[in-house]
Amino acid sequence: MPFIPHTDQDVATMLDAIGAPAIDDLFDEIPASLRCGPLDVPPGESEMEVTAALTQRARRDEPGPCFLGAGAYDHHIPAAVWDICSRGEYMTAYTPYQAEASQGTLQLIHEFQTMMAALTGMEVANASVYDGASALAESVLMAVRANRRSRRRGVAGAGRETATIRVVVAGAVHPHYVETARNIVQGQGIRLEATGFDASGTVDLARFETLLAEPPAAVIVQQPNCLGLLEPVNEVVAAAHAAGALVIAVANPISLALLAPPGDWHESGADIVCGDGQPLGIPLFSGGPYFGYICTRREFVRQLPGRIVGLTEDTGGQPGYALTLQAREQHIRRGKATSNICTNQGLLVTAATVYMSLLGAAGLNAIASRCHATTRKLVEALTSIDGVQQRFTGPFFHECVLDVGRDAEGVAEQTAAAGITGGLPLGRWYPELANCLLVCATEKRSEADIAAYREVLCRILIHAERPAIGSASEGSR
Amino acid sequence: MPFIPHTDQDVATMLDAIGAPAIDDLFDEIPASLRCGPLDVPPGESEMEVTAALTQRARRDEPGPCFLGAGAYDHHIPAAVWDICSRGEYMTAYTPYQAEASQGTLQLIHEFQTMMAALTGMEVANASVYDGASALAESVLMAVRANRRSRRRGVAGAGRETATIRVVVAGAVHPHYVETARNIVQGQGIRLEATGFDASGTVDLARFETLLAEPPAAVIVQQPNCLGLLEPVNEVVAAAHAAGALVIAVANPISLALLAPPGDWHESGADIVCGDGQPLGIPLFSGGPYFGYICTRREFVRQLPGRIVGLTEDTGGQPGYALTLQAREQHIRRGKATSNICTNQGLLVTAATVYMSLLGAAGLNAIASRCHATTRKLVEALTSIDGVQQRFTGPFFHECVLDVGRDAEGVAEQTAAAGITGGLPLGRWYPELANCLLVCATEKRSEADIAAYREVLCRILIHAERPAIGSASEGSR
Amino acid sequence: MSTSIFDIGAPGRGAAAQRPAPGDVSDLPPEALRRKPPRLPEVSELQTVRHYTNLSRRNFSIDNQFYPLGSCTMKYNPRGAHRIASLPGFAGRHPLAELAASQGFLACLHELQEVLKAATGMAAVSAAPMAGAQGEFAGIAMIRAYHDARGDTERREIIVPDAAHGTNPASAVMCGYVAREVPVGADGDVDFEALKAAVGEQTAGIMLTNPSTCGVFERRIADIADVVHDAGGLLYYDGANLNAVLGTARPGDMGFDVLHVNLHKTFATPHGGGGPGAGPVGANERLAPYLPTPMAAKEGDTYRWVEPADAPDSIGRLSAFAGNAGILLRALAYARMLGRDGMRRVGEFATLNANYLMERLRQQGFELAYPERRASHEFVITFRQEAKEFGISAMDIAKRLLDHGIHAPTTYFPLLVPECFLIEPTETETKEELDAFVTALTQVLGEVRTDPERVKTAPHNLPSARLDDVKAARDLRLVHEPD
Amino acid sequence: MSTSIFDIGAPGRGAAAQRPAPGDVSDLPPEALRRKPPRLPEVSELQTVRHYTNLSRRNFSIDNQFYPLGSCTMKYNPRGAHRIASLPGFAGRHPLAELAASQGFLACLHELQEVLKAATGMAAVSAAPMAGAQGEFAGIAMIRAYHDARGDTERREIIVPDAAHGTNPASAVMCGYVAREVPVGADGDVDFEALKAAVGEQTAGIMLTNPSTCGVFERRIADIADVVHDAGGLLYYDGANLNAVLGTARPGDMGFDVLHVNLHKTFATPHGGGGPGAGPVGANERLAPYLPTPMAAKEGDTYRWVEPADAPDSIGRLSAFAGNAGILLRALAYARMLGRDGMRRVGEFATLNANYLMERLRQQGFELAYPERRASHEFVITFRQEAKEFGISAMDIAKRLLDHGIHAPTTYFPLLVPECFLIEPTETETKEELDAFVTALTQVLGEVRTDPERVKTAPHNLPSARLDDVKAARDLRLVHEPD
Ligand SMILES: Cc1ncc(COP(=O)(O)O)c(C=O)c1O
Ligand SMILES: Cc1ncc(COP(=O)(O)O)c(C=O)c1O
Repeated sequence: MPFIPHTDQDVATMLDAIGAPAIDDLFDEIPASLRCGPLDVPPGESEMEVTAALTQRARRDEPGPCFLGAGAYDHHIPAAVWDICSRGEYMTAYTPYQAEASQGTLQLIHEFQTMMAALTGMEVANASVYDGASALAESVLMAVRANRRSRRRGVAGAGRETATIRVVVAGAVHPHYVETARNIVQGQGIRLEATGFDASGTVDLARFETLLAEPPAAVIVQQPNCLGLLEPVNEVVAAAHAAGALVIAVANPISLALLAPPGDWHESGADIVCGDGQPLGIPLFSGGPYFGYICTRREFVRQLPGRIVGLTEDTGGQPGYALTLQAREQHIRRGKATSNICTNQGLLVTAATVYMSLLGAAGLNAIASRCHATTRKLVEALTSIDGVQQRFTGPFFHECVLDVGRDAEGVAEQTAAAGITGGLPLGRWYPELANCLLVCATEKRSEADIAAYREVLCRILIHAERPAIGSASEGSR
Repeated sequence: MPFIPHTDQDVATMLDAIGAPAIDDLFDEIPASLRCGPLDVPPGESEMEVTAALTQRARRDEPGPCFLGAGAYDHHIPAAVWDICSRGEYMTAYTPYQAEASQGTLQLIHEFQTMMAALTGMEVANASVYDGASALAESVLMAVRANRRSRRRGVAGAGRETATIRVVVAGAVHPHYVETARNIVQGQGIRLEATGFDASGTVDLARFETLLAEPPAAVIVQQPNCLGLLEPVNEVVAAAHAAGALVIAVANPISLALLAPPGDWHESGADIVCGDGQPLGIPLFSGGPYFGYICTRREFVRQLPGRIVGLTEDTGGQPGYALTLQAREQHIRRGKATSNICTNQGLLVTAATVYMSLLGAAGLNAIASRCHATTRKLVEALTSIDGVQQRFTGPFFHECVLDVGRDAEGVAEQTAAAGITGGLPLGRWYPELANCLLVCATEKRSEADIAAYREVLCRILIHAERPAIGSASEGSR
Repeated sequence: MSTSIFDIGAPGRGAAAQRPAPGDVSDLPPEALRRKPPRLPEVSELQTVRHYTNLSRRNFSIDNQFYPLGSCTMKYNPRGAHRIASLPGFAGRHPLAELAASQGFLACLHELQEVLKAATGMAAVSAAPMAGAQGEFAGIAMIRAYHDARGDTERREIIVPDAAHGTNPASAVMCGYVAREVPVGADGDVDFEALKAAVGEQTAGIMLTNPSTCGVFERRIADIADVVHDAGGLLYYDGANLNAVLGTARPGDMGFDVLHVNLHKTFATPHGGGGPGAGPVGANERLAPYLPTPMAAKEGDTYRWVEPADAPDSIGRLSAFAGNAGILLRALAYARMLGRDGMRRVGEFATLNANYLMERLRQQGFELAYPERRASHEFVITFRQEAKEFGISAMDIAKRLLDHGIHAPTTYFPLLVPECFLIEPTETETKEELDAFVTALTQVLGEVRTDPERVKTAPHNLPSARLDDVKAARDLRLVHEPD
Repeated sequence: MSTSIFDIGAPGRGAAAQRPAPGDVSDLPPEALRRKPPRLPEVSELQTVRHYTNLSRRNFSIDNQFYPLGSCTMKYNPRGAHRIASLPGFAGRHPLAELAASQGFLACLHELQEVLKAATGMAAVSAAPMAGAQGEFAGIAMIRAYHDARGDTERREIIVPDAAHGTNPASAVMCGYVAREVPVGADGDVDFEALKAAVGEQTAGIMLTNPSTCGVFERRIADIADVVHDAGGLLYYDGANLNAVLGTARPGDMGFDVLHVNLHKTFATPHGGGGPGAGPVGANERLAPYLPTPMAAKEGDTYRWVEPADAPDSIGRLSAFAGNAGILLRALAYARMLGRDGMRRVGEFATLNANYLMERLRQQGFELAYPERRASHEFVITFRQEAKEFGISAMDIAKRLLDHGIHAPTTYFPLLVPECFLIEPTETETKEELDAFVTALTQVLGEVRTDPERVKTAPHNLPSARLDDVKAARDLRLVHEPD
């Protein structure tokens, strides 16, 4: 019996103590008609067998050099990070409700909150929500609550309560984030309206103006945006605040070691900063678990969803940590909670905290600047191929849109066949960019990786006309 | 500065406290002529770079299904084993000299000693020596010391002290073990004399009789022997003890869950049992670190080399563990120690202890019996190929000698090229077995693995005459 | 508290082996750049490792001790499943990788969907939700989509028992519904009459946990299903307690239309000090079209994603990629190790352990909240007597239990039972461990009578004495302040 | 002690997910089979994990605390090196795999040999020995082989300083030599006159540690080399203290003929609670032919093993395969992370830390064994005063230091300094950590004066009070006895 320690003797003694003839009798309150027969699943296998079977599957997906980002980034992860996270004490503990038995996790989260606040230029942070996309959804709900209240206080304008509440998406925000946020907030009558991007790949300012005409509750802007480009965030914040909207910034935390933190944008700064913590020491993991973070100003802390750890004292006057402001949460406030979130992404926060400690500000900055420089080299290398060009010319962080002059889906498939994860075919997001690949190079990509990609791409584009079936050059690889 | 935490400020303060102008001044007692210039090694690299470079090398050696044993066995290792061993508390602790700060390691070793004694049918065990081969060398030295003493006591015969002390190697003992033991003991005037094996692949009993005529200090026998076969250990023990020799058994610990323990051989039992602990949860690791174990009877414990943990009490009368009989060891007895060993293979003992706890007697027995049955299937599958036959017909545990009818070196090379580790070409050990492969199948080998091996071997042997260069069948694989 | 990581650093210190050579950023507009570096720790690699290794030791965890936390299913988390999820092919796979480089992962995802269908009796499963609460959100959103699709747009209420977990009403509200509570009766079952009275044409659906959060099986579940269905409502099954009936009874057979499963409970994926989990949703034929995307589909020998185009009625995506993939892999590995018989035994032995522990405690004089009932995989005891007589709270007793090296059961949940413990031993604990718990709790109870002060001021043997929650909330210190 | 694993089991219990289906063994002769199963633990997977997780917490370790154990170089063990050595291609490679499937590993082994040649100034290196002591054995066996090859067979003695590590004389004796001790002078250097008197035609060689086990650099090493070489003897360098001079001075330049390097010290591979380590040996041109096999050789772009045929004079193999390969990989990874400058800094900062700590302790009134000398990477202090005045031993002070959460320095080594500590902070510790050590030790010293009993009965804050070594040896309880 895998994982069940009972001996026959144990079972007999226990049933005897209960006074039940058999285990089955313990289910006698379940109507017989509701009992099921054997489940339609295969018989159990040993750890060895399962490992062998799933290792074989994992091998099939083992990736070559990865030039794909689009919200998940292939950074180097110091070995210490997961060696520490995998300690049973972190990995197999529950949510730190019993503070005295959870000082490890609690202090770690407090340190995490401090680090995230510092990175984003905000004052407080929560202990995570599910991922970047759900963090945006929660931020929208939070901004709506916060701004409603502000409006009641008469701070932000007319205070007209309409049936639908509007939130404006400024510029190129990750489409999956927008979709997720839309799906999550629509039940509460909140509508997302998007400016789209203009020819520069960043916010269409004209349309933004129009959408601000009737003041929305909040404005969302992503920096760097989902095309890798730098948005005019100072202008966006200025305009949004002028219209009485709160500003929600979506930011890649690694970029914040290099780029101006949202708290410093314009004069007033963003009000809520959210995003995905994956770049901070979390493997690509086929999409998750990652974690969503949300930071904000102190004044909005009671609207912040998710757990928050505070420093307090024990009865002996010694400092110690505890979950705080729990009255915001579902297990206390139930239907009136700031969010329904309960289980969050604690272990990933652990990873990110260890990661940020190891790297420090200087280390993160080195990584961010190296990513930028490596991506520039990648872009140089690839655009030196005939017919490949940069689609937008503005400054980018570590992702760039390349027009490959033909359907990018096919190109991505072919690079994958050659063992290279070559980037995102942007037609999936924006039909008008069907010939474009969004490429990314983190600090992990070597010159050899870039050269290999260039060679593969060269081959693909040159053989474009005659689909490469058993061509001479193939044979010699 | 990798791994060095000093800030410039730290250095200045510290030098100031020392009263030295520069770090270099701290080396002023080293004659200038002995100072060296920069070392001829490349500049440092980041963890990321080193990981990338060495991962590339590791990939080159990544193995397919392994049918090679010959002293190192590819068993399944429960994930829990190394998750626990890798805890800093085990991995980065020193030898448990400070008992009060090392109760974890000490209790673990005590539990290990208990398990090894139980497996071998002995009374005591040490906390490891380097590997199986060095364990044999240490066992020989130990037997010689133990037997000399016995002889002085008149227990075992004439007591004639000759310049060379003889030890007889009975049957097929792993050649690397014999070579290692020979190299280590020869400085002390000990000579190993081998019986060799007869047509059955086991001890040449006639020659054994002859070698016992002048009684040796000890007899070494390996069970199962290095050809996988079962030696007539009862006969060997009876004859050895009759001749006043101590018996050193070399045993694969996994086999001991199935086979009679050396302590039960004949009536008297072996006197010393040693071997390599690698099968107990330790990866192949390219050859090490593994660990050597030595078990013996209580009467010989003072001759046992290596650390030993005893249960004792603390000043409060509470039970606790401590290293004991340290007067045997080099740090106390120096030149008169039982061995020069200091650093041993502690972490591997940790792995083996966790492994044995997880498996228990029933689990180890299941593994041993499964290895046996799988190897039989392998042998059936391969000997169904024309020209492949079993070289020896006696019972085997989980290794078997197959005659492939041609130089086995070439065959092994070709199976390797096909991604299968096909066994040991025995010509390396015994020229007369140049056409033979020593094959092994652990519980990890599936029917699919065996079928794959059979197919590869078929192909190799059928193409034997015309070296397989671009043959038609190759193309279709 | 341990010294903060911020207080052990020094300006300029860092883990140099982790730093790549910086790159040139002179092409970036200066106004886009950060002016002052963020205040992050400045520590060496050894300092980091030592700090977080030592911090970890200030936690209780399953790997360290018995953790009978009701509703949370704190059972053994197999290390083998952790290793499998960490294989380079899974851990290194980009979520948007091409299909050809995703077949291994998709095969796993598809297989897990099939396993969950079998275990729950549902027609289809989407593993997209990232925890139970997101599963609830998805399920209620599906119910809403279903009604909307039929033009049945006036249903405004979701019914939840007053004993329900807080996420239930919170999820309902998040979907735009009003959460309407119905009381649970003295026997632990929902008050059927009250329920009938509450159900009507305004009812979009009901959320039930079964076995319930009172630790008992909802005996009239079939009747409840009829009442709700008859009124045009749908039934949502909160799968947090599936562990109790795994292999014995299936929500699909009980009349539920949609459900979630907390993989981090029933499927043994570790809780990680708060998460991550995964909350796959299953639905019957009626609701299947509304399942969130993406999902895995199989066509012949190849796997593909179910794209929006294939699921026009889907409530859409709930995360940037495809949910907590790594947790799904852990659950699959665990499910495969269990297999058919193993799954049934999970429910059986979880139930055996709970009933044994309940019986032992009853014999020791503890008051059961539902003394006439079988325990499911958990049960409720109440200290209302002790509270009255000695001024001792359930929380005091919980804290004192920590001193015995045992994690406290869930306290004050369900909210309707005063001064309660919800105790869930799980099937992976030994009889000896349960007996030790009885001994410890009995000892604490004795102490309540002989030395209540000692209990009120517990814990005494932990890194911290009792922490002041009120101060924490009043005097908010949410980030580390430099000295 | 914690309850033994043997006392938490139950007959028939086990970790079922770890058991393969048993195989048929009916073909084996019944008399070859075991009749009674061995008494091994019968516990569940969770019990195993919990037991050994909790046991681990009863250890001190570098990852948990400062560990200034002299001669042992307890520095940070990079986790990155551990991960690299565990890569499937290395960890899964069979030691006897075909050459074509071994090129990656052999490239690493060869590279390590080259790094060690450069760092020691030797002509050739074999990484076969599995720890320092086996390196010593190999080196002395090489010296013997060299003399034997020249027909110079009457040299019977190996000289070792009386301060030498115990393995030195033990290794010499194991090779069939007599270990002849020479005294160390009051300044910590070998007594040169005594040495000259001891050297003669009976001298096969000398074993020296430099910097020595007294924590000082042997200043007349060049003279010693001349004396020994002039007498026809050879010099063996015990590399246990190489960390002190890495990148600053090389044994090869000092006149040594053969040496070992403890990779588990200077090259930061973890000690594992006793091991494993690795003790590669290096030799100059004269002794290179005698190096143990196997080694890695490079020919063009491919690597191969150095087989006995290539090394007819080799002292042969010392292990079943090729030594502690995994440790060699860890060392290589570490060496590459350090690189040229990093290696030099290791020696520099190890020396800086030791001298700073020594100076601070001197100022606090501790008695240095060699007050006129620089510390190498370690230094000796003596409590002979305290022993005389208060009847307190160095061991008492060591035990009391444990109560402060600091591992004790090495005690009673070197043997010639009474009541001593050999203190080695290593370069990876911060100034703050050293200062905390000074504070703690000073506090203990104060206590020696004010409350000696408290020190004599230490430790007080650990899982065990002072353990009785005498009882352990008198009343041998070496295996767990069933109750
Ligand atoms: C009964 C019940 N329902 C729902 C949930 C919420 O699940 P999750 O924490 O995975 O979001 C929980 C979790 O504690 C629970 O116990
Ligand atoms: C000075 C000295 N020499 C030799 C050795 C022996 O090395 P090993 O323990 O690796 O066998 C040691 C180890 O402690 C030592 O400190």
